[in-house]
Amino acid sequence: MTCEVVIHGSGTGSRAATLVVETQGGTGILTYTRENGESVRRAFSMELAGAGRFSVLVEGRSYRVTVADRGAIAVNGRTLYMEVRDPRKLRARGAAERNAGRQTVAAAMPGQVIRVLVEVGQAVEAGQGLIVVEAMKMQNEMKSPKAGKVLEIRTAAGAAVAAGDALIVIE
Amino acid sequence: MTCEVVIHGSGTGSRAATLVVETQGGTGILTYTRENGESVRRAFSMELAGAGRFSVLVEGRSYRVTVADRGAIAVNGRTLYMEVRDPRKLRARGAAERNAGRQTVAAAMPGQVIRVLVEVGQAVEAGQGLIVVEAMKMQNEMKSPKAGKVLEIRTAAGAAVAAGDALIVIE
Amino acid sequence: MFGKVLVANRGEIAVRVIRALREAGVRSVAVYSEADRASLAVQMADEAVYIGPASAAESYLAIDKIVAAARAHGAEAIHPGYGFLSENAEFAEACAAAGVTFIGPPAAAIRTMGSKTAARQLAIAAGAPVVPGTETAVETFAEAKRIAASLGYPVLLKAAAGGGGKGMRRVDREADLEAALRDASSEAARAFGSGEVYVEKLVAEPRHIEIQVLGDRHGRLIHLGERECSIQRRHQKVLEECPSPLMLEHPELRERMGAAALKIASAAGYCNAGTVEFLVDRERNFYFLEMNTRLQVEHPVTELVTGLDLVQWQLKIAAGEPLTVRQGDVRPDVRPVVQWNGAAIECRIYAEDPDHQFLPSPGKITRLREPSGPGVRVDSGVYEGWNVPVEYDPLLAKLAVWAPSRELAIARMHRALQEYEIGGIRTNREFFADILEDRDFRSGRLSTAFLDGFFERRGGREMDIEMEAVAALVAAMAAKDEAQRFAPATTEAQKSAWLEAGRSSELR
Amino acid sequence: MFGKVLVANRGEIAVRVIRALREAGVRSVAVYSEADRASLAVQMADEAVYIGPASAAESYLAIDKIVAAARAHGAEAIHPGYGFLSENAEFAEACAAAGVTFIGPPAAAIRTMGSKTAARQLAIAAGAPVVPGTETAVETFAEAKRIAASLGYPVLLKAAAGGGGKGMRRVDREADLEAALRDASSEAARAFGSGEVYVEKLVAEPRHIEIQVLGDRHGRLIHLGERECSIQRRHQKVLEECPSPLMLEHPELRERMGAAALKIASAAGYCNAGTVEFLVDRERNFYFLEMNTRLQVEHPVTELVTGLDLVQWQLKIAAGEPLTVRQGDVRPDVRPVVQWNGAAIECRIYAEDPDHQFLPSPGKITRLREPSGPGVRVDSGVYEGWNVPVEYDPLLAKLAVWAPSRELAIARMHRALQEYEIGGIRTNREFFADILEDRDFRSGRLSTAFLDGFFERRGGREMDIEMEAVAALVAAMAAKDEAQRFAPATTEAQKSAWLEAGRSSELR
Repeated sequence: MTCEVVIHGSGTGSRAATLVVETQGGTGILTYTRENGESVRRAFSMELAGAGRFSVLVEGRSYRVTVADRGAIAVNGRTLYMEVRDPRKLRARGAAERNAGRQTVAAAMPGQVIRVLVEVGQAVEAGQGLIVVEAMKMQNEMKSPKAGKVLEIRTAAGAAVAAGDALIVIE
Repeated sequence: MTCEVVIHGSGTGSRAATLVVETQGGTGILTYTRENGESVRRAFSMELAGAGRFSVLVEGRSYRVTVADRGAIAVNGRTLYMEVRDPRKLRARGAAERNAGRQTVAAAMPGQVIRVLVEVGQAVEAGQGLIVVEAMKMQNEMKSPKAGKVLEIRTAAGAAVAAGDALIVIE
Repeated sequence: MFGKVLVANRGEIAVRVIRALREAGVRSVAVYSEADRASLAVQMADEAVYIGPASAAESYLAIDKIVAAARAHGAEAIHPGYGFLSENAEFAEACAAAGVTFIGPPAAAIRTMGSKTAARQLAIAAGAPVVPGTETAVETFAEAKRIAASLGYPVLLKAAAGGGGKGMRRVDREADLEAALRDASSEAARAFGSGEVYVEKLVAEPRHIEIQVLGDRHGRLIHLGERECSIQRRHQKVLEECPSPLMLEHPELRERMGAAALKIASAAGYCNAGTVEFLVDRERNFYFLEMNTRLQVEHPVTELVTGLDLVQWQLKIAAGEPLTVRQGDVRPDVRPVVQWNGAAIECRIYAEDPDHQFLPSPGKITRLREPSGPGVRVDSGVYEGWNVPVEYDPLLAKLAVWAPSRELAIARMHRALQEYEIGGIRTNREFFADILEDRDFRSGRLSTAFLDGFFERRGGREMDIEMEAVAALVAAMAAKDEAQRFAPATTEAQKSAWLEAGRSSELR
Repeated sequence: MFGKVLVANRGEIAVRVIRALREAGVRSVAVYSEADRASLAVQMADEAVYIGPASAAESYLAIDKIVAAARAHGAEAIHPGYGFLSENAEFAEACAAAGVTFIGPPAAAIRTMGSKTAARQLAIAAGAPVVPGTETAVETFAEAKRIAASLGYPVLLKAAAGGGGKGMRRVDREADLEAALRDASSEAARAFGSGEVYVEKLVAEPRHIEIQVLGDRHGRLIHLGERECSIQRRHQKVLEECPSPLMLEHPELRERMGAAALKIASAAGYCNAGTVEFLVDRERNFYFLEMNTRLQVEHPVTELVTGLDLVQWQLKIAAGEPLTVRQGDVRPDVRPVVQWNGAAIECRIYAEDPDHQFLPSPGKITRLREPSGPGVRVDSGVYEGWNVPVEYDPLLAKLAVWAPSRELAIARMHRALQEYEIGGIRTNREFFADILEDRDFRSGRLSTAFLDGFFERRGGREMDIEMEAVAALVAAMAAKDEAQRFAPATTEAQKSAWLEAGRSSELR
């Protein structure tokens, strides 16, 4: 089994790696290679330990691994956000993203839209405030990712939004 | 909805009750009648509160109810073992049990058979030891439920048994 | 003692109070909004009353509904928790009018302390040090300019009716004063209904240290020592401890600040549990900041080091019982006396993302395993399967530890954070693990500006490649549901392989 | 301190020791049998080694495999936990021979205390009271008859090499002596490989009270007070507490028994943690029973009242560090001194069915929610989804509480037991709730015969009909998966209905 892994860092952007898993004489062997060429090859055993939890032993070292939704994998209490992708799909998607001239501003958290600060057709600066969302007594102002024009506003003041909902499209 | 409930007591045998659940104007109403005629009729609301847990409010009183397997229902931390049955099946089963002339001795706990104390064809007294099962460093001697003859031995020393497994049949 | 008490709150503090009531043999009544029907508090209470829609204004802040619920259920007293109506003098009065005991201080004390300027005046009159500044709200720009000049810049503008950082502005030079005054006043007017603003000297990089006080209705008043609460984000505490590392070096400071807190509480005619907050500057001068006239979120650290149960004492005091614990430095001869043993730390586990400006992260908790074992206490308001509502504060649970020393408490907290498993939403759990590893934190160099420097010191973390590989393995296997294939057939042969592997790894 | 320690045990005690190692900054190595590959201990340890099939003889009792694992993983020391190899002098010697520190007392002390007759002789020589009886095993029936007659019936026959009730017989009259002697001897031979039996006077309805001792390698030895362990089923403790209710009434007894325990431990050249067990009769005479040369299952109650971490002290002592805590009554001037604060209770949560002669109930834990909050500590070795193996002891977890007084500790334990949710297997959780409600337990009238009277006093329980109706409702709904249908539409109209219902229920 071979797969491409994308690790989403905190603020540092994403990076890719390749994982190969084989079986040799009943023992699992993994080979993990980062995009910078760093690589490890290890024998392992893996056991389900309750719903969403695995015990992984790697040459005598023990890892407690939990899986929550949205690709959050915690190893000994440290969380990594990762996606496992088919290598071909990854390339296609990257291309699509580069081709897009427009950008969508999505809700960073679920909540309620308090104010929309722009109008359709309005010119905006990069970093200009577009919309204010409130959740748990905290207000979050979403800013424009680039200079351009407001193409579409997909929500309105008072509306409830989920994290990731597209709110405004800038071109 | 109407159903027959059988509550398995600890040592005191089982007793039956009837539960009727209706809806009146969006509110649930339950009527619960014990076999001795005691009865309550109450408005309730019920909400799922995590897997296997319900919050039930009965006229302002709060009950935290958890459901584990094998019909174990815990209300505010007190467990009742109960079965919900279709009334007709219940009657049929009762009759079948009365008709049976033979009785099966089943394992009271999972474990390993240490010794079989009788042989097929042997006459036994009520209360005579038949078989010894060990689990968790404790030995349990299964006794004959009645005077009779050993009809069948379905296990052997050294065998692993699960709770409820039929071990010996007495006629 | 009361026979039945209503808990006018939600979340972990409602659970905390319900537990105390159960232990005291008192029936508990929970109130709940539409968002909280299946909350842990409702499940744990003996009784529960619906009080309105999710919006706090229509439920947890609705005085009439809560008082009506208490009367309908025959509750003799109401515990307000913290937040919501806990520091609302009108609520305390409404309780009294309805013949229900308010578990807290007299309404007059709440009212005095609710006004920052009134509280300052009271503290000054009581002889407690306050941050140099005006005693009342400033009336004109000219007055503000004159005062700021005499105090010396930087100064701080603060809302008289305020709290939580709203209506607050730091002003570094006279040129900025007029605009800041306008902004602060309009923000204060929006937030608190009063645009009154006063001027204080800015204390640079202060510690936030507070003193817990406890008084009965018969005039006995003691303090239970300090809590260091310097680690804050957006003017909200996230980690608290007792003793303060400062007190460990300067034990006399506890007595001095304790005495000042008692003067203030006494002048306010205070009873029940309350907290006097101070700023402490680099020269260990301390200044009265405000008094919180309620149970504090971080009360567990005081409970862990003193062995006193603050909620049980709140109940007893409200029921008219006398305080039987004495101040050891005043009456060392009369037992029991307040004693401080070991060290306690609390981390507030919030549904928020510390990697993205602490943005809230409400939603469904899909996985939850709480830590336990020696010296660990979890005060939680949530469970696996619970949907954390968007309408309220993001506090999920408080993880507190006790150990014989601060160093051991840090190690224990680190261990407990590692055991904690929360899935489905983002939390600040790992952020705390990083704080505990921080050099300045470990050496006790704390101030309210701690987090600014912390993020710089921490930088980006490099993940061990083997750990990352294991994460990728599980992600890939979980995705393909192939985990079973690699379950071990632990045979003697494999055992030898492990020993071999272990041996060879030792040789490397 | 060591850099890496191997934990030669399983279940909750392996987890307890691994937690202590993590807090001490020491790497931990777990060992596991085939049944324990996915155990909590393996998951929590830094490293893990397979040591054999599920059968304890081939895994947790296999000295060679465990010592080899320690060497292969570079562990400098081994913590044996309790049970298994913890009181095996040969194991301690094998560790020493392999250059690995055994975390426990010297092998010689283990060996002396492993023989009941040798231990008795040592106690007598040290001037500690023992139950009247023979100093050595009886050789002939004639000798036994003469001794029993001089002691007076009833007497107790006990295996010299034994423990746990095996090879033990109560004899009420001379006519029964010969048969009992034969039975006890053959049972002892089967269980311990030695048929040696000795005779003691039977102490009627004794309390079982033990003293915790702690000694370093430099000759310092202190006691940490008592644990009352009278509540037993099949000669195994199920609930323990500190202080003993007897000591609450007679505080001088702690000092007297503590002094006796120190005499015995000192005579044995003891160091590290150990426990001296006594029987106490109705006149408060106490008699040395045996010494357990290891950490005790019930050590948490001592930790909770003294604030000392026994496992951390075991590690430090084994690493050669000096004991810095003093006995307060001997050196009250030198801090820190042993102090006892408040009260602690522990309940051993077993996979067993108290309603059916405590039959074991191994199997899969389908549901698990552990209690927490103020004063609650859970030392657990299991998790939701774990399959409790049939091969080992049924102990799942230890629930311990601390509170300022015994009465409050009982209330807190009751609260915690109610919060505890364990599904899929039967446990003794509710049995403890019943004990806590028992009149004799609450008033502290305890003896090892407690449970006999308890079951009679308790009788059958009558279930409240409304609770039973609610259980039936959930059983029926869960069966039909109709729960959603009755989820509340919490409208204002319904709220009024609730208030109405609440009001009318008040009027009844």
